[in-house]
Amino acid sequence: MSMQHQTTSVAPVATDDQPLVLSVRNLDISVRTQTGIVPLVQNLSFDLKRGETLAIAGESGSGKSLTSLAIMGLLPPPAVHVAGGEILFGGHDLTKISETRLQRLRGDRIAMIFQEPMTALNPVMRIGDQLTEAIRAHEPMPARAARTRALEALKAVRLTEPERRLKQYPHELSGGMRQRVVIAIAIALRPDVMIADEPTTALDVTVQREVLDLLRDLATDLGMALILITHDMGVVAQMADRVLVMQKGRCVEEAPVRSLFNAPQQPYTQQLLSSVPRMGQGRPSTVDTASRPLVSVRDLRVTYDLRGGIFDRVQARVYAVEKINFDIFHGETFAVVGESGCGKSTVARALTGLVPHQGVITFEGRPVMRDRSAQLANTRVMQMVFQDPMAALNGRMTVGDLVREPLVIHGVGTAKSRTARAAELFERVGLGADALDRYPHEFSGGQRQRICIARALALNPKLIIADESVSALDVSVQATVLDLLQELKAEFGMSYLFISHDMAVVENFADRVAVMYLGQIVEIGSSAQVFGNPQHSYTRKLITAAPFPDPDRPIPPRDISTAELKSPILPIGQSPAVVSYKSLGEGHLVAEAE
Amino acid sequence: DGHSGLDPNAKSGGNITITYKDDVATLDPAIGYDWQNWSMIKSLYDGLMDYEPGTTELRAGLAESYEISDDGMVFTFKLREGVKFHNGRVMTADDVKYSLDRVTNPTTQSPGAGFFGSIAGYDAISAGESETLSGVKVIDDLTVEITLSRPDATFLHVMGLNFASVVAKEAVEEAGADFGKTAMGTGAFKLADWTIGQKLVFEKNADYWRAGLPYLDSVTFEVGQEPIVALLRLQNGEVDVPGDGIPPAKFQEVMSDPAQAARVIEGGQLHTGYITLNVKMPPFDNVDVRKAVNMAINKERITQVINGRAVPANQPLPPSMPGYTEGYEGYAYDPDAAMELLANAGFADGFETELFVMNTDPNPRIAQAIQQDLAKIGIKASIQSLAQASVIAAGGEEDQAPMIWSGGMAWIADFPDASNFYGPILGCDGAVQGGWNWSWYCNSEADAMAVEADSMTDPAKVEERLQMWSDVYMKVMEDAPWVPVFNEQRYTMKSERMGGDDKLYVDPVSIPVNYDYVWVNDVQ
Amino acid sequence: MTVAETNTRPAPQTVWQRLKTRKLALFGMALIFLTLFGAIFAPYLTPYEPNNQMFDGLSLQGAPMAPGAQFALGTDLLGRDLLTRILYGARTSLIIGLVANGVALIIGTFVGVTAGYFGGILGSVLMRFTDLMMAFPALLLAICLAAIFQPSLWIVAMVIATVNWVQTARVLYAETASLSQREFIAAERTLGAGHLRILFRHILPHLTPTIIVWGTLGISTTVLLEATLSFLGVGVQPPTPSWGNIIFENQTYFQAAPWLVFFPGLAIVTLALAFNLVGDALRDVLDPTQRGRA
Amino acid sequence: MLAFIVKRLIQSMLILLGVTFITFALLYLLPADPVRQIAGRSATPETVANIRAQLGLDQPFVVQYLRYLGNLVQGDLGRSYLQKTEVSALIASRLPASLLLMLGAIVCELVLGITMGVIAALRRGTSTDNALMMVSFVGVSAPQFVVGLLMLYVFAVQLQWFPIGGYGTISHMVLPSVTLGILGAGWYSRMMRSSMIDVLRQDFIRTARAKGLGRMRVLLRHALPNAILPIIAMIGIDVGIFMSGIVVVESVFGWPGIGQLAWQAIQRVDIPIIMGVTLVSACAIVIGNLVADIASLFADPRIKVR
Ligand SMILES: Nc1ncnc2c1ncn2[C@@H]1O[C@H](COP(=O)(O)OP(=O)(O)OP(=O)(O)O)[C@@H](O)[C@H]1O
Ligand SMILES: Nc1ncnc2c1ncn2[C@@H]1O[C@H](COP(=O)(O)OP(=O)(O)OP(=O)(O)O)[C@@H](O)[C@H]1O
Ligand SMILES: [Mg+2]
Ligand SMILES: [Mg+2]
Ligand code: NI
Repeated sequence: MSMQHQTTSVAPVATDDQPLVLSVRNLDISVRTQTGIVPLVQNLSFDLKRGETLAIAGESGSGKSLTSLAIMGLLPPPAVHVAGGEILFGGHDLTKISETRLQRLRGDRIAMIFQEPMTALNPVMRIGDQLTEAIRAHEPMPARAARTRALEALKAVRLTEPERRLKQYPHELSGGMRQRVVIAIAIALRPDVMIADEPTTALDVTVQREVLDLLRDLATDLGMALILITHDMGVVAQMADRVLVMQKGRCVEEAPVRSLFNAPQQPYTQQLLSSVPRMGQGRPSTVDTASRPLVSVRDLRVTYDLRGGIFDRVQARVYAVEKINFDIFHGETFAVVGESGCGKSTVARALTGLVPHQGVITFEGRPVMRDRSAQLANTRVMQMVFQDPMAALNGRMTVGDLVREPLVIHGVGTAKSRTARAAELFERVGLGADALDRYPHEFSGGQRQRICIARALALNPKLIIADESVSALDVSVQATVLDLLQELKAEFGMSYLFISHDMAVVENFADRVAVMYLGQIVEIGSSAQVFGNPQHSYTRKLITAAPFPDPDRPIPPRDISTAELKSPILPIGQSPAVVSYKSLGEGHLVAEAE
Repeated sequence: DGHSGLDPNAKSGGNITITYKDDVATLDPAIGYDWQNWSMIKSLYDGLMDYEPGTTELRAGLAESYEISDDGMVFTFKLREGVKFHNGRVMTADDVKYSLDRVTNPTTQSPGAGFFGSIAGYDAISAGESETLSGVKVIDDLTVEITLSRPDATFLHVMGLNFASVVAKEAVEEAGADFGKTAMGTGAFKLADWTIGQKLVFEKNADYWRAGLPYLDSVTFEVGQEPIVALLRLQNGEVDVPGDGIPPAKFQEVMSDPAQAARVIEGGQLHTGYITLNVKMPPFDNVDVRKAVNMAINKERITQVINGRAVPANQPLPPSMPGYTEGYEGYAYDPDAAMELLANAGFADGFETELFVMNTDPNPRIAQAIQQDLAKIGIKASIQSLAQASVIAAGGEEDQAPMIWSGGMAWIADFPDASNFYGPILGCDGAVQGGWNWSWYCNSEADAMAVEADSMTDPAKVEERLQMWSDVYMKVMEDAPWVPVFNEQRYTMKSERMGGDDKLYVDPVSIPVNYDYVWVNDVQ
Repeated sequence: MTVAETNTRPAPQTVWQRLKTRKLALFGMALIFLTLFGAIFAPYLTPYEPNNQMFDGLSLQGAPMAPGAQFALGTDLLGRDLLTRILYGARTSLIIGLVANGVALIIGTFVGVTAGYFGGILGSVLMRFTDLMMAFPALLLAICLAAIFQPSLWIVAMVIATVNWVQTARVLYAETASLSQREFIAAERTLGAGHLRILFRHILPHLTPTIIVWGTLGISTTVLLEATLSFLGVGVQPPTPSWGNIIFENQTYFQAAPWLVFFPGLAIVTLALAFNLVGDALRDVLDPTQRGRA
Repeated sequence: MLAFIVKRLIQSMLILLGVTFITFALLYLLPADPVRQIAGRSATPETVANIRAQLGLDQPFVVQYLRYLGNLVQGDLGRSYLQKTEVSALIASRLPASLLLMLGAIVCELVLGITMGVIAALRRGTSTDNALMMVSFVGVSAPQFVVGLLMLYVFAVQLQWFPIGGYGTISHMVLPSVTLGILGAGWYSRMMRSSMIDVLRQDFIRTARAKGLGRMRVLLRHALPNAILPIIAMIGIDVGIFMSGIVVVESVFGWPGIGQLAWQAIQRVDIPIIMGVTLVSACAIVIGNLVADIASLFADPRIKVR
């Protein structure tokens, strides 16, 4: 079989005349809990035709993953089970047939790609083995032949140096590469149905773009039916033939992609579509850049030493942030965008004193120090909201304690006043005061992020650093959190340092934007300047790669130069060249091409 | 020689297996001084003197005959002709002298050097001033003359000790410091193989000078075996004699099974278990206190605790030792009288003290029995159960150990003579720092009597000498520095195939078995 | 703006209230209380003295008495009542199992957490020292220490503590090192929390499951180590009973007088098991994410 | 890799140096005098002094220690006080047996521990699980002497499946290995259980199942190699625990290893042997840890050599 021929992106074709491959009828999924049987998915039905791409969209926890797991027969036993309905595939009801027969179908006829590429692969097994194993499980063949097939599959997913990859372990590959490997495993046996559960959520925009292109190509080439699960309406718009929107375990609406986007019938669908941030020409900045900046960063440089050898000497250095300059003004939202690893978080860590830095950071004119008393002072005026609210909250404390924590640390108020303050903050971020003595895991992701925000607000800081604070949330929740941040800003006049890789969000939220690449700022300016008139090639690449939530908008031609992000790691003695800037006026600076 | 000692029923050939818990430390006759290697060395080496098998009767060994000068100061030994070392070389008088020089030379670090203190020139060699004993002279190849510096009635016994064994000089020199892991003597067996930590194999010396001996072709010693496991193996027919005896935990089981009990052999041994009372540490400096303690100990109960494998003792010497005072009652068990004595001594309310004991079973158990007896008369003794080395160290200090239970380190006679229970453990010589007289008892009168008794070398005066020793020990008992508790009996077991007189299995000198004389009945 | 979520969550419960609902934990606690009760009220529970070597406690041949009407669990080799000795022995064994083990746990936690949290030179020095202690044969160390300081119950407990902290330190070191990299610790820093607060309020609570596991498993280890020390003559000195030394004194009699080994052995296993049951339950109860699960 | 090993070896050397120092100091402080035992009961004080001087025990502590180290670097462990034999020879003749026993014990605890742990994890919450964990508990809490004797009695004396003690063939090895390994097996089964439960929850297990692999293959090829990682790291620690255990196990089974040598030496304060055995056991522990680290390195490609 040849999977070598490449097509440029082809808009999906509706395939009415194709035969049905999979049919889900009145599916019910329940979980057995101490309090009885709780339904998780109810009365779900849909059909899938050959070559068709069905997108399942909906908020987090609406039952998307469970549905796909049910099709695979992989619902986590024994608590979660199919309570009713049928899943028809190749004339059989998958909910009835035996585990051994299911095993034969899995991977061979129905394949699945899971959400998290970082953990979907066995960390202690070579890529090659993980691939050939899947092949040989269904088609007994000599190892050599399986290897050839594996290699073909890796080539099909356009992984560089496929031969070498076979011998590597998952941790040696980047997230995008791992996701390709997962896809390669899934397509190796040319399944009839492929289920992709949020295949790109964890990836950078540019990588996401490539993976989506790949999936589409494969679907067309192999005639696979694809179930694409996502909460990203941009992805839905560009990939799907038909869309099924789920909420709370039920199907809310099912429609061909164009009609859904153009004329959503149900209120939930309408809300979902309206909360999707859209990219346009940026927002003009209203910030007075002539005033004294709140924060001023000059020649900030952060390096991490990589040690090794017998005597644990420094052998190389990560130039995570290299001589960057920027100011944040009162009442401003300053955004930093860029791909994973470009140093965004490091900037935040340097500001909050979590890593030692070179260069000067001043806060209202006073330099920021790292000693204990300076730390206490800094943390009163500067707070941070982390990307993953679950990871940032100590799971063994009640959220009330967590929100009171900064007050206790800084000795503000009495026990009673602190509780009152916490309740007030909770009310402010839209949580009931009765939530105070629950634990973080008892909240949804959006709620947890509000808790983090409430905690950050506790000390009335002047600057809130939000490091990818909304990236992990689904669109509707993301929208509410962003709204909340806007409201708070209006209310308390605070400034934000907003770190994100999502161009659409940044465009809609930020006053000024800095684009980072390899530890340096390559373009900086107001949102209108950067998005309306992107000058640096990297900025443009980021903007075009972002999926656009409109099925009618043509998919941009694929950028063939899929150059990997260069490494910020240099051996001792070398240091990266510092870029110089060209001014386009009104504070719009662009790095000059080397 | 008068006794052939040969057993008319004996069959020649076969191999027996003996087990031991501890590894064999050394086979060097100058060094070996524990009851495990003692008998092994006995069958590998010979000395000028020897014992009748199974008895404490002296007989000539490598010496065909000996003469004692009238003053008892010069011993002239005539050696047997044609006795060969295991390497085939003929043993001569030079070897005898070399061996005695070697054992007394301090660089050999022999624990038995002190036994030869009566030989002229001992002091010089021990001080490192001389390399040879001036008192030992080679007259010709077959004659050795040993001159003493003082009369010593036990001298012939000393010459029967392992320490006096004749070793081949060339073998010692060749092996150097590792001589203890080899063997080169004239004994009935030669060392064929030694796998450290596992086993030793002794092979019959075909050229042995006692014709017809040994009966066995070989003896295998398996070491590192827990006694209780050894007995299981014996019951399984894999072992012939458990070297460590019948473990207490198995004793009852064995005795209650007639088939097994029939193969149990009981014998006395020259052993006394005692408690030392440190006469330099109050309140044991008071003789009444010591007597009270003597009366407080319920010896019957203690023997019961060790399953009756001992007989209560009332004096230092064991009953089978010549010089034992027949009819002496000792201090009878009488707690009331003991309390009275204590009260008279000013300890009506008793006192607190410590009892040191070696930490291997059954000693801590015996100590607890003693502790309970003492408690009955108001003495609160706390037990210090320590490693052997620590107990010995404490005993060697004047003010460390008020009471020591001697078990595990107790006196088993080196040779069957009454004097052997006195010198280092009751005499003034031993009551020094680092010495073995743990009661620190020093009675110059008794010491003088002891010296006098040991000077009575005239064979005609044997009875008189023994009486004198009896008096010495009675004097000791009057001062009560010890509580003699019991004389342990030996209980051992043999497999069905083992033949030979029972007394060979409880040989007082060659413990546990006199390998030279036993035989097996399953050879053709 | 979403409205505050209405929820029908039961009122917060105390640890005890939650522990109470677990049958196994209650069973474990009952066993522990039984042991404590036995240890404290030993004199009232038995007509015998622990050290009284009774005349009728031995047969004429000196054999111990089997369990029966007079001596419920039989007698030992000196004719002492075994039940009485086990009851009194509980005192020693509880002290060893709780105090020695507890001190070991504290040292181990201190060393492991300090090294793991602060890292750097202090961390390496502490961990190299731990390696050193690990390479040192524990038994020899215990023997030497116990021989140098005249053995007594408390010395023995301290000796056991000095050799038993090592593994805990190692395990906690690794865990603390990885915990310190977690984001919530960084978040805590950005709130201005000092080291002590982070250590006590945030790191330690996350280590409790591990500490509980090692603590409960350590109970039988320490009780047995005391027994080994007694056997080598450097443990609790006779005639003070401890469960361990009862076993060791009598172990060769496992065939002739099995009760002498079986009952104290049972006591050790039961106590360790009881603590383990409670520990397991406590671990779950203290972990808020386990709420409401079986 | 090589650099890593070299670095670890240098560290190990320092650890061993520390061990010799502590041991030497402890033995120096020990209230027992080996010379008295050497010289015997009938020795005069002069003889005692003479022997003390010959052994250099009259020197100050530092001199004694430095002399010991000097000899040590030349590979000389000294001579036993009481046996007069070279300590290195004594140890060399016994070490193989001990190492063999430890190897057997490691195999046995891994086999027992892993199987029990895996079964318990798969049957989580059932009575099988509870029973297995109970057994593992008894394994952790049972005194080895009693376990050993019991096994000997049941399997060797009564059933005659194995020889009653001794050394030589594989069948000799079974009972002592099991006895020594039972404690570790108890630990491992508990660790394995929780580690397995953890791993079975991971995403890649789901991936493996989605490939259509059979249960057994998922278990053996995917779950096990991951679940076993924390245990590999533990094996190093085990060697230390064995060192205490072999004293008992070797004596029960008549196994000619260094445990018995050590025990006798401690009883008699034969300092050169104690030093030698301590050093050897410290080496074994250090090497065990090193091997465990290297094994983890191979078992887990993610670990970066530092
Ligand atoms: N093993 C389980 N036991 C109990 N409830 C479960 C289990 N797995 C999932 N659920 C619940 O089922 C619901 C649907 O979960 P599912 O994973 O299908 O959501 P999803 O739509 O895929 O969400 P996301 O976008 O976050 O992946 C959620 O409310 C979740 O809490
Ligand atoms: N502790 C560290 N030691 C060594 N290198 C580090 C460390 N932390 C970060 N780095 C490296 O520094 C560079 C910048 O990291 P940083 O976390 O700032 O990136 P980022 O832009 O926030 O990426 P992401 O979007 O993935 O969060 C990356 O190459 C990263 O691998
Ligand atoms: Mg999902
Ligand atoms: Mg980041
Ligand atoms: Ni390498």
